[in-house]
Amino acid sequence: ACGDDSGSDTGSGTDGGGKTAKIGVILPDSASSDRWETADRKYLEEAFTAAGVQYDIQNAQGDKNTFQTLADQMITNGATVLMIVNLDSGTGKAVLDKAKSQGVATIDYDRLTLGGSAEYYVSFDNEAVGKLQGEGLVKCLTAANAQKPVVAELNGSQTDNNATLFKNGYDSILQPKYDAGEYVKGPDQWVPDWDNNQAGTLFEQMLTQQKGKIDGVLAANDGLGNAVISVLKKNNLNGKVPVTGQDATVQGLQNILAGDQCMTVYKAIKQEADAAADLAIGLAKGERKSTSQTVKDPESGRDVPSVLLTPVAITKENVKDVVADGFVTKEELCTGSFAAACTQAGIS
Amino acid sequence: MTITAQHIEPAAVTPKPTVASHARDYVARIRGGELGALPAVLGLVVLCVFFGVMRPVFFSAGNFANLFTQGAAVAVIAMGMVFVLLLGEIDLSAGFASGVCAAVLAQVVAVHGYPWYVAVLAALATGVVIGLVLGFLVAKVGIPSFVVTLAAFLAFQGTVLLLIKGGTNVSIGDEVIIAIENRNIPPALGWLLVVLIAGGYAAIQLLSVHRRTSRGLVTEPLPVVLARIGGLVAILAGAVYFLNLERSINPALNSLKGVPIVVPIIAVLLIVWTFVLRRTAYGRHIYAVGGNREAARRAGINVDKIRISVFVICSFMAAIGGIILASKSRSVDPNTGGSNVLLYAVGAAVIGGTSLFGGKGRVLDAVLGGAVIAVIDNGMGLMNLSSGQKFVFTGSVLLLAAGVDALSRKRAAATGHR
Amino acid sequence: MTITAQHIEPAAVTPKPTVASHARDYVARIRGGELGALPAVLGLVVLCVFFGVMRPVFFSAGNFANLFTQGAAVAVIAMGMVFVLLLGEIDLSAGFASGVCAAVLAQVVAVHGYPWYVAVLAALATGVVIGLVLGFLVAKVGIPSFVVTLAAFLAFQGTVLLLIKGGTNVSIGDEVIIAIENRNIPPALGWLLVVLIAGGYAAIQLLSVHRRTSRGLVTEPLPVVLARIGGLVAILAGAVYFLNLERSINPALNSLKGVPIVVPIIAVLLIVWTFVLRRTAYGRHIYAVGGNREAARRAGINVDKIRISVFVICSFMAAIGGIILASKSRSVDPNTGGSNVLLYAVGAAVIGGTSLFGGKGRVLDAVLGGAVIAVIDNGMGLMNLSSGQKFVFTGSVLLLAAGVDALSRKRAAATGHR
Amino acid sequence: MPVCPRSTLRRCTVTPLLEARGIVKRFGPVQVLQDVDFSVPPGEVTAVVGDNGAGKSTLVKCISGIYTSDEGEFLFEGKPVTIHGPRDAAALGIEVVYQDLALCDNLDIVQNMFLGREKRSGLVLDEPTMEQMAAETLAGLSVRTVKSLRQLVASLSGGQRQTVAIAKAVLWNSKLVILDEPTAALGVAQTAQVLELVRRLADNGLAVVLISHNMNDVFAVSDNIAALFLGRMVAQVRTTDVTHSQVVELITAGRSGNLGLPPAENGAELMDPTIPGAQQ
Amino acid sequence: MPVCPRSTLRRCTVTPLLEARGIVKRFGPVQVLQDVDFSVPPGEVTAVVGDNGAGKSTLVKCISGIYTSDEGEFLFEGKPVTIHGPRDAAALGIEVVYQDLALCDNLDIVQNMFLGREKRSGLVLDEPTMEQMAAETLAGLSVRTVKSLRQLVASLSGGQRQTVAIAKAVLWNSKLVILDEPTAALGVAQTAQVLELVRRLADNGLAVVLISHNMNDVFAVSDNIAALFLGRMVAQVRTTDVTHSQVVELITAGRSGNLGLPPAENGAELMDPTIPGAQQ
Ligand SMILES: Nc1ncnc2c1ncn2[C@@H]1O[C@H](COP(=O)(O)OP(=O)(O)OP(=O)(O)O)[C@@H](O)[C@H]1O
Ligand SMILES: Nc1ncnc2c1ncn2[C@@H]1O[C@H](COP(=O)(O)OP(=O)(O)OP(=O)(O)O)[C@@H](O)[C@H]1O
Ligand SMILES: [Mg+2]
Ligand SMILES: [Mg+2]
Repeated sequence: ACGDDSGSDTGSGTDGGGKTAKIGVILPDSASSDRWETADRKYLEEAFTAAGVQYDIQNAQGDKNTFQTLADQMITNGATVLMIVNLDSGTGKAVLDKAKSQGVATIDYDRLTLGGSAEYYVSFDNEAVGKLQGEGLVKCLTAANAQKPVVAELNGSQTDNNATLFKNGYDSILQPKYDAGEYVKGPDQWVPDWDNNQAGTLFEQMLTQQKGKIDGVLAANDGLGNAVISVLKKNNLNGKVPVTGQDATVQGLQNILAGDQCMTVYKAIKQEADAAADLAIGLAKGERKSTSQTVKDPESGRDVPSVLLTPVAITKENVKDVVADGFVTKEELCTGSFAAACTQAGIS
Repeated sequence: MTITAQHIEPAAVTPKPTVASHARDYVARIRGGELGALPAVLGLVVLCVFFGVMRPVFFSAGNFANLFTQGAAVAVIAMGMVFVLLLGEIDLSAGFASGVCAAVLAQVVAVHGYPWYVAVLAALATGVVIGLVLGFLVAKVGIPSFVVTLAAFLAFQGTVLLLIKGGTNVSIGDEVIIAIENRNIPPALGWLLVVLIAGGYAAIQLLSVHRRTSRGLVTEPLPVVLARIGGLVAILAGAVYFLNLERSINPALNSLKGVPIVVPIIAVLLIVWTFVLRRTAYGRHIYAVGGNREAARRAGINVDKIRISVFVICSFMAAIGGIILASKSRSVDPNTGGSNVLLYAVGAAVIGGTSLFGGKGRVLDAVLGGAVIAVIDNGMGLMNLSSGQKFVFTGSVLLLAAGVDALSRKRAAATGHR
Repeated sequence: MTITAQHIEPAAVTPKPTVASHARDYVARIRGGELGALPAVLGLVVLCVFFGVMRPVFFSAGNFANLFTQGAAVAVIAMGMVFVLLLGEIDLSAGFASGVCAAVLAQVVAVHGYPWYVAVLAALATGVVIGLVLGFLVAKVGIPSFVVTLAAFLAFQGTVLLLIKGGTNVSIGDEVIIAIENRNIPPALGWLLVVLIAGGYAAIQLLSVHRRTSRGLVTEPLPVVLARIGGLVAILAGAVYFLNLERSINPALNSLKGVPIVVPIIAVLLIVWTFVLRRTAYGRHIYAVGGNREAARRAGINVDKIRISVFVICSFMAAIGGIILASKSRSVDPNTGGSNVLLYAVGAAVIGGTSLFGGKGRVLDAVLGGAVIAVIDNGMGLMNLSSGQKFVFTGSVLLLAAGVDALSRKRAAATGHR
Repeated sequence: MPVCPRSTLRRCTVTPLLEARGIVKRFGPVQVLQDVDFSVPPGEVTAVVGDNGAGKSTLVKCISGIYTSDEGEFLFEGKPVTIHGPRDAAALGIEVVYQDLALCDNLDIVQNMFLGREKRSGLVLDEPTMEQMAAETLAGLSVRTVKSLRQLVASLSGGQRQTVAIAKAVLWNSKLVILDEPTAALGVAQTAQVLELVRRLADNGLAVVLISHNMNDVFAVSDNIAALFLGRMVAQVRTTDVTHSQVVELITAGRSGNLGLPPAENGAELMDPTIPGAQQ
Repeated sequence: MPVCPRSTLRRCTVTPLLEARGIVKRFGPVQVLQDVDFSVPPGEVTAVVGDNGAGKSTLVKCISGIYTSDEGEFLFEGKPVTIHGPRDAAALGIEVVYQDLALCDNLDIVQNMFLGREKRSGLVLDEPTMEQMAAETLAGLSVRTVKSLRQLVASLSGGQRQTVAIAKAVLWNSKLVILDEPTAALGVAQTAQVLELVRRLADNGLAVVLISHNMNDVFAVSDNIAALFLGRMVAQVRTTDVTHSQVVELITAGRSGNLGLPPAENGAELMDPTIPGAQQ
């Protein structure tokens, strides 16, 4: 009655203590990145539906309290498997422990809960993502033949641990260059809440402060990248200053096609979602599948059975791969003025 | 010397009311629009029925217990907020103040490894200091509370970030602190509490009736008082009975029953603050300053002191809220006390019937309003909705609950009451 | 028939004031605490000097232009907020209302590909409808505005998510919409605007003096009026001169000069709304309802209509703010209008001197307060601080700016003024 | 033709401008007006007297639509009317000076005086005209200590506020002017001016209702007197037919038997001297 | 021994309880009190009279510390005092009934009457005692229409509010009671009671300051009369030494030469009949 879009709502009649398999998924937010709502939800739903299990996917909207409430409610609702993308390790651990004590199996999706007790961990390597961004920026700066380029960094939300991991990744590439004097370290700021509007203001002030002397921007995701590009466009610098991104959003890919953005990182979310869904469905049916990899939890020292996927750097040359992967459709991407660029990039 | 002692006439008393006249008056008052807590309770019942019908699991013992632990922090912060709102002020920083206090707690207990009571004391002290500073800026420097607390809202956000270095999060391992939101009191103790609270209430009520009657003052008829006591006993006993049911999904694995520890904490806070507001001169002065600051000043009340004190109370309660938040998520991070905590806390107080313009409100309002919000949040979590739908739906339900209240109070305005 | 027409005595006029008496009165008023916009302006100057000293680039032409484009959206939303605050109400949903309107704009122009004017109209119409609904719920149903707009705050957040399917970013390619925040008007046109505005102002002022003198009413001495006109001309001319300087980083590549298009938009809104508030019966009624709702009702003012209308104005301005936000970031995402936008907008109005209790405030307050916030944000962006430090610093600076105001107004209270 | 509510009214054959019949007003369990009949003839000053808390102001507020009465009806110029709010009252030509004044403290004198009926030229407020008219009206009410017409009413003295409220009510073309204790805060000269104004309004054919506790004023200007006692209208008589002490008796005891007035309808009960104490 | 401000005061040798010397009060550019001397002897009723806006209420507020005077000094029992707020005034034993009443509308009658001086037993408010005391005091003031002492003052009639304010002020042990137009809204019986109370307070040795526009009341209860005119104290005389018409002249013109009073210090200027108009 309430506009259920999951079509899997038969669980309400059979909530007798987890006899029916039911999988609960908690996504973190929809502000930091498009992916959770546009990609993860879609792929997980597809996988679950195909397997014929019941599921319930919810989004905590960045709120820890909501996150825990959702977990409570899913367990109450009879979920037997809980898959979470934690907002932070503390809440994550609280949720995992509580679930475990009730006999509910758990999976860490995308983010590892330090000191947690999840059965599996499925993710991309976030530091690797950062590394790809750093390498991408270096490549673009080299291509632009920049001498002693000033690099500005626009990090994600300081309250988001992943943003720190990304930063670790790209700083591991850039810092040696700064130290070697090849690059000049420019302003380096965090964007509260990953807020694109604030990112715009922040970058405008960076540009003002540097009197326009910024030659490359390491933006932590496509949204921030687009905010940077907006400011660059205003100063007619777009395309001349390479900007990075992440998530391979339609907007980011369009900016790449237009030549305003140098690269983005494509995380084949479908693979990640499928891998996680596969494990979850297994758990729901009472099978414990084995994985090839493990990740060592730095806090507890436990070896967590893991599936780790590799991110891909996307530039103008391989935008078509993303489309081919079905991550974005041609219709979404090649609207209006981008049609020509699409053809040029070999997207058909 | 009371000047007028000379011409004592028989005290101006109304004829002794009977149960019948009392009931008649009550109905007339209701029809005249003096509804008290009725609409909030009504809204609560409607919401529960709605969610219960949509999702029968809503009425399970487990979910009932969840309701308390989920709503505790907001209700506690809202209780403190009532004091600030009673003066017609606002504290936008209460959310992040709870974050700061939680961060202090985490620093002391997790990073520096002091025992839990030191950490709790430190957190509470931080709350008091915050309140003193805010109150001073509002009352003595004269900056509007909205601006002071907006500035504090920003500053505290930063303080948490600085305290919890660089935005990681600090796990809290201390079992005592974790217990607040995650453990229950033994069922027997729950029953003992019922007896204590109900007994205390009955004693106070009956004593007051006795004292008034012996002075020849108007009192409520005894049956009415007894009925009220009976009602309280029924509610308390019902709740404790329900919470004492086994609610583990897998009882063999882990038995889960009893009143969550946070419930008696809230009950004590509710009783203490209600007592302060209704039975002490200080509480009376808060209402006076909120109703007419100039009149209060002319009556010799130290208005500045009252204004500072409510900010202290609010921040102190925020500190308790912060401890509860930390206990609930077993960790503290830069977002603790952020996002919706503040708006929900103010909303809880206002939905319960506290006025934003001062002079009107009760601590119970905060708890009732907090319950409304907790039920909405809880029920919504049981529905399979997308985030967008959920936001829209939460908003609509909130509006509906407030609408019940507003429409029933509208009669009041029509008949000349406030 | 005016009953009292019979006993006309010479109109009760004060002796014609001279420049000297005027200056004397002005000083007495200032010392008595009637400060008007002085403290806000003072605070602004202090902030500018501070940032200018810390980061000399703060005073560059480019940064000056940035100030306008960065602060535009908040200032516009704050202007609308002033109307709601004037009635003692609040609109917590204004931020996300601007997000909803921006999302509608994006849907119409980017997804469905209609021309820009259709999209802008759709966004504005959305704003009006939102305002009507909010106003209806507040005025007719009688739910406190805090609760209504808190519910709307949640609902709109969800609406944006639903409109912008699942939280993508929608890029806006339309050049006209982008121009608002990203293009400038030709320098010559800038000067023309100065002439028009200053000329209009002078004409109105002198005409008013003339009309009053011809009726034998007290007027300000002509030199004072002329000085005021001169002051305005100086400010306008200075600003336009500065904005007409070349501010491109690489002038050869790309010339960047002229007044940003958003500036005349703000100017027009400021003039129109100031006119409405100060020179029309409607504006007078807003102040009356805010000052004493019952008195306004007894004077035959349709209070409900006024209450609804201010919400319409507020949401309409939020829609404009949303369009500006969309233009600034050339895209709309689920966070548009979120995070600090609302608190900054209310803060701007309050810092400028608008009372949260109604009856006191001007549209200019919103712009001045918006300027204070924009300067803080802008200056802070020039400093290399960590997020935590920045939050703390922003809060402290905000407090300092408000403190200047409060302390200078404190004299007012001491001398019996409000 | 309306029924004549009190047989002692001389001019009963003239249609009263306003007539109230059987008005009842309750606030929750408290009944403040009980079956009140009241008629206001045009061209006369009708004084309403009564003890503190008798219900005078409540009656006024029922007439002007601030409160809606629970029972009873109003006739205006002989026709039944329903008054849902002050705007309806104003449309009928009823102007009221309320006891609690109801001025907007954040507006100045001129703005308050023209509130709700601002003079305009086109869209724009016509400030000079309003200021001039306000000055003239106030001058006619002996206000000489107001420093400026642009002073906020918040800074006015008690008497000055009252004068502004009175001036506001008499600025307009109305048929019925109701003044609830208009001279309570006024000085000697101002009181005289207001009483003179009241008389002049009536002589100009308007109906005037004057509520006052001052018997001298009542007898000086009124043509007939209506007395309320504990929410009941106990008598409405010609001023010339009664003496000071009779009116005072009506106010304090609810009847004045020696005048030959019939006891009020519920007089037997009302006269019981123990009732007032018991009802406290 | 204090200087005798007006040579005509008979009891000048008695130390006044309160003496004001050269009080000046400005509101921004407006000077409301100019060099006011004023003395209040104990055991007497001192009436303060003056036109609307003369500055009576402002003087009272300066005495009670609501406003701080810009110049001048106060002596209490012969010793200089500085009164920074109502709490200081209360500590000295000064109780005031303000013209604008200043009650908390959200509190009930008992709560208002004991505001700031609640009776307690231990920490807890002693409601029964307060309710009983309030009932007794109100009964002594002829209030018989109040339905319940637990009624919010917001729902009281004008006169009832005023009675509550008066009752509040006389509940306490004080040395000086100041009443600013206490009977303005009161009925006949209530006014008589209040005047009687005022007289009784003075007879009990308290100093009472009574502000009133009603000359009958002033002459009925006062021992001496102080007249304010446009912010200046033009005379303070024994009541028995003046007639009604002389006082009215003092109020409206600032002097009454035929009485033989010396013109006020600044009399020459004040008497200029064109000044009031020009100062408007
Ligand atoms: N809103 C209300 N709720 C309850 N009782 C009320 C309300 N308004 C008035 N009353 C009561 O109604 C009675 C009549 O009040 P009203 O103001 O009409 O008296 P009044 O005759 O004007 O008296 P006064 O001469 O003092 O002005 C009073 O006893 C008062 O307490
Ligand atoms: N805050 C203020 N700002 C400016 N002027 C004020 C202020 N308060 C009072 N006044 C002016 O001071 C003068 C004296 O006021 P005050 O209230 O003392 O008069 P009053 O003698 O009590 O008159 P009334 O008999 O009408 O009560 C008045 O003209 C009034 O307008
Ligand atoms: Mg009255
Ligand atoms: Mg006065």
